Amino acid sequence: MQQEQSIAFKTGMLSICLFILLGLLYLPPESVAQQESSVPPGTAIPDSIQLKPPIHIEVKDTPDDAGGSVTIRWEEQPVLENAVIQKYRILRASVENSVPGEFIFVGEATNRATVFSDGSTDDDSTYVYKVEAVYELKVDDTTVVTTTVQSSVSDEVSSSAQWFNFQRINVFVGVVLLSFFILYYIYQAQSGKKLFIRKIAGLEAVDEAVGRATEMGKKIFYIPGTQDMDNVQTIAGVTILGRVAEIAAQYDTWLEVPVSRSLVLVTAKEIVKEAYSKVGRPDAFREDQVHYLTDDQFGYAAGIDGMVVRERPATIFYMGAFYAESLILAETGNSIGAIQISGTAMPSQLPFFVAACDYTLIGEELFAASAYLSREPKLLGSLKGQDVGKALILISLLVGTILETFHIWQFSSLFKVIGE
Amino acid sequence: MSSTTRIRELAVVILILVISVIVYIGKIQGWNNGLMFSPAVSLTVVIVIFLLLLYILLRTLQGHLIGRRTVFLFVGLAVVLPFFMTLTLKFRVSPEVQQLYDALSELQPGSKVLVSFDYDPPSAPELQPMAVAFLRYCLSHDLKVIIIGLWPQGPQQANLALEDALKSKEVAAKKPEYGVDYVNLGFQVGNEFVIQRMGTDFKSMFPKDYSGTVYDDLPLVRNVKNFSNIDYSFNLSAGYPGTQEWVQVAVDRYGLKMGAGNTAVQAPMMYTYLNAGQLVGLLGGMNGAAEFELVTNEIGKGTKFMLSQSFAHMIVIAFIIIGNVAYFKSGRKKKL
Amino acid sequence: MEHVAVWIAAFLTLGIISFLYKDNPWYKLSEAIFVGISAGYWFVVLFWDNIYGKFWVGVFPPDVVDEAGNFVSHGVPDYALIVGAVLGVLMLARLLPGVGWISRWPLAFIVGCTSGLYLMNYFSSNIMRQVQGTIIPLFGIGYGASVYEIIGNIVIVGGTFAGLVYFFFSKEHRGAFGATAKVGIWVIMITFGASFGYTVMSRMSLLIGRIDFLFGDWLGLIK
Amino acid sequence: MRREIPLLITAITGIVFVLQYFIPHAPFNKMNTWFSDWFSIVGAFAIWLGALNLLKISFQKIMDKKSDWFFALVIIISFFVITIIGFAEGQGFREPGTTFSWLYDYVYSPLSATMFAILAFFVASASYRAFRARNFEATLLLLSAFFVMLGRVPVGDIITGFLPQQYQLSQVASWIMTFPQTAGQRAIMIGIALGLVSTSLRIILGIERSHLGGGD
Repeated sequence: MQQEQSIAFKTGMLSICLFILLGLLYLPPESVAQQESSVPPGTAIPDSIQLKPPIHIEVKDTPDDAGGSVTIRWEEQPVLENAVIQKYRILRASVENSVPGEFIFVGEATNRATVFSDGSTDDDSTYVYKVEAVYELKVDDTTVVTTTVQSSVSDEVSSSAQWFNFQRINVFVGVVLLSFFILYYIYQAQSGKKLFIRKIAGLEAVDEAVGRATEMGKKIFYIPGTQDMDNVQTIAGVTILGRVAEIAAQYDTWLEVPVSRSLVLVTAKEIVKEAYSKVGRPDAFREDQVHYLTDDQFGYAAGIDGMVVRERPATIFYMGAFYAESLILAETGNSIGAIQISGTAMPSQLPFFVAACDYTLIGEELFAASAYLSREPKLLGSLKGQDVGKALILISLLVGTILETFHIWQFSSLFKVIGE
Repeated sequence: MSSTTRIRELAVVILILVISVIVYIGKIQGWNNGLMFSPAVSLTVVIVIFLLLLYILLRTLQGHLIGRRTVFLFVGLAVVLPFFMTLTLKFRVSPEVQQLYDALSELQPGSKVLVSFDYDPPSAPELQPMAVAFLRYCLSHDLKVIIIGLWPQGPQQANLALEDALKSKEVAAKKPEYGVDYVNLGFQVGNEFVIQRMGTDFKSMFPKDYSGTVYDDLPLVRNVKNFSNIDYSFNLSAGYPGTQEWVQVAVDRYGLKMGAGNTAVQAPMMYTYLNAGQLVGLLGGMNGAAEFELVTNEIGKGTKFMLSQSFAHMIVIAFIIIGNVAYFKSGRKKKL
Repeated sequence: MEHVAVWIAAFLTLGIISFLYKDNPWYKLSEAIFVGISAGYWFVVLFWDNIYGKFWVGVFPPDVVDEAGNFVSHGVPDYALIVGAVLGVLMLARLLPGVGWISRWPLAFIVGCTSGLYLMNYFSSNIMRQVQGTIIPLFGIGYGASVYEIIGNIVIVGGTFAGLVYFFFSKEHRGAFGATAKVGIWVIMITFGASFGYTVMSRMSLLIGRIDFLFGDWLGLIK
Repeated sequence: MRREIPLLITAITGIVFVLQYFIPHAPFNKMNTWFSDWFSIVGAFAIWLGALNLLKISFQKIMDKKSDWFFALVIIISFFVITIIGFAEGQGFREPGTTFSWLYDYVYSPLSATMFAILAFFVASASYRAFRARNFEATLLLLSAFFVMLGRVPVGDIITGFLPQQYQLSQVASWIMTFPQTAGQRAIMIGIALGLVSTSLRIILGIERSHLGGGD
């Protein structure tokens, strides 16, 4: 006990000494505030204008970051009659390395700002800061001069990196909760528990659509979107492709998959091949069933258009991420009278699919589709987990709106993503 | 196909080409100075189109349906003819455009505005007028503009827009200087990863500007480390990567204050971000551009094209009505 | 040359437009040029920007020079980039018989990156922030909202709620739940309508842009 | 091994990207940088596969003398023309004045812009043929499209000029966009995000692996 106190005392004394020493080093003898002015010779600054330096300079390590940054705050300056603040300049000196009293300019902030973050610090160094207000003085009606006033030197500060971003703790809790529900229900489903999934209109029609192509002796086109494998919608699209390919293989109907990305080409080929083997018809698979057109959005659309008009498929599937080409594709397909089943999570393209296709999977239904078609426990389970997440959101909406409407508690702050 | 149709089609193509050549020669020789209808002719054209639509409606009521090509023809007419008309239309500024303008006018002179050009020439008709109007406003109000692009063609579009903006009298009076008042940092690959890394360090993503000047040699950006040194940002977006990625990364992770100009296709989705405060201000499509031109008092291409835009909308609505008339007439069964 | 350029552009523009009449050789020619040129365009762009600009320049950085061009220091090579190139080359293993399976590694890498990134981005921006934005005091802060705003607030909260109910998959849409889901699909349909309207707007603008080119830049008929 | 290593790669990269959201400290910030660089490089290599496939198919068409063999030849020629020029011109291939940028401005640009623009015609024809007041839902869609289309252009206010200002079409359109439209978009957006999050989670944990080819 005794020893601890003495250490504390020593440290205290040491830091006071250090502080005084630093003060001697950095405070210029004249005063706390210096006036440096760029006054043209002959014009004097009227005595009536008392310029005040920025006060209450607070410096601290920018929280929740990877280091290398210090945040500087100061108090807003009082408004003066003939002097307008133009901007603030931020000055910095390193305690260890620089020549005493030498401050370097690190950046500037606009005249109403009271905070600046200096992102060019070194985590191993200690710094002090000064804030310089740049004033525009109106001497008389014609003369305006610029002058600056510096604040006193700030406390010492050094930047550091943090191991956890506490501003994001709510996101962390949310992700963990949602992941838990999804994994829990996947586990449940895999251990044999029956999970109910409501009917999804578009998917009931898949068999019928493939069947029609078989009857008519025509092709089926499957378009897995125009985005790359890095898009989760494309992944959902190729998953559904697997099921469609199985059905097509069973019916012995020609399925053609023109794609616009090389990675999709690679994946789709594997998936279709696998589907054909799965139903015992590996010999029926042909390499050129899945082929690449071009990476370009409209080059691709133009290519498909031509193919659709010339080859007149009986059924066309559009499952994945689409942009503007959705309309060209769906409208051309519609014009040759093909049955069209579409699904995308691109809100801006949904209206066209809704209008021009026979069935459309809206948004989340696309992701549900692979679960619905395959009836695989892992997919059904995660769908159920998503629903629990949705239920929590709905409850939050209800409870939160009531609490906020009657000003009981600001519930929405629970969902705040960044500190402002 | 019969050979007579083929000959007829070929004749039409040749005719179009011949007329084009004549008009083009006229343009070079100087006797073709453009076409302009007088108000009386404009009005007549409008009435004739209206009567034709009425005739189509009547035919539809009698059970004769029109084909795709007729629809195409009318859309073409509705877009082309207004170019030659001398009519002016008044319109009003919508709240989200006003919000963008307010956010801009609150900025102090010297504020740094980051503008990301995430589009290519095909979307330029919608976004270029916005870009020009926005840059013009910034440069004439002492806002410092930092341009980047996440699409390879973005910075080129930015240069075109700058060229136009610098022509304006207000801007020219300010004599903006490259490197001090505005910079074009060029394109960088990596989509949203670029945004994410700009969150910690601009310079690592844009070591040089568009013309090869080193980052630290540009006074405007020398002390711009990351988003915390940016006062407002504006994203011109035609797809991916675009406003959604900027909101997800720059706004929600780094607290950037941002407004957006979007193609009208994307705009509806952005209203959710607008409503949640993730976006401050939104220009949607050409009419967003026109409204921004109105609120900043500078007529540009957005306003100029509004007449064609109005006509095109009317035609689409007319055909929806005709289509529905046909549908109800046929006892709601017939699939066209 | 300028005349040739504008004529080529116009020729190709008309070629694509001619598809509106019907599929024809002019269109097919324009289409073929487009497919070839666009594939080649991205091929070149990705080579120079990513393989050269990112990888090569990163591993073999040029020397740092000052404004006058004098040598300052050697660039710092980033050897970590080699891993990327190795993954890229593995991708091409697909072309070789027998070792094609190895191209799954880079694919796995790409899918992993985007899954991780999407998971967090969508969770924070499109779930958390949207829920936050939907929870609002219906009568405004301090009960100061106008009737217009109150109705609007109720529509936003109620509409989002009902819309989400529609997306429930593990519960049959019956009774009060079914009724809410029904309202949900109505709200979604209004959304689609608005979205449709905006898309019409967008497409017409683009056509206006092309017409401006044909009749303005090319034929000089528009003042 | 053929299956385990890819699953491990996906899991590690995915988890790193999730963790770096919460952990600002090194090495997580650095990993993010590496991964994003590697990502761009892999993407650039991947296009070789696509380009070679396109060439292969086009060559086959010519060899088999299929009906459209001439256009397949055009595809090959135009691909090589722009590629050779692009490579020959070096890193500055995009700068104004190069042949590559000429091709871009006068061939690629008009073609892609026109492809975009003819959507205007398709959108009109789709409206004419597909937008039917089939049922209540479709009618809602139609009405909302109707108000927005008219309200967003000057014509709307001219037609409803006789009404008080707050009931004119531009105001109605604004109301639809700001309130019900936003609500619907938000519901769709949250739903999609939930789907994305759960798919991503399954992918990272190796539960979903169809993208690596085949089912289980």
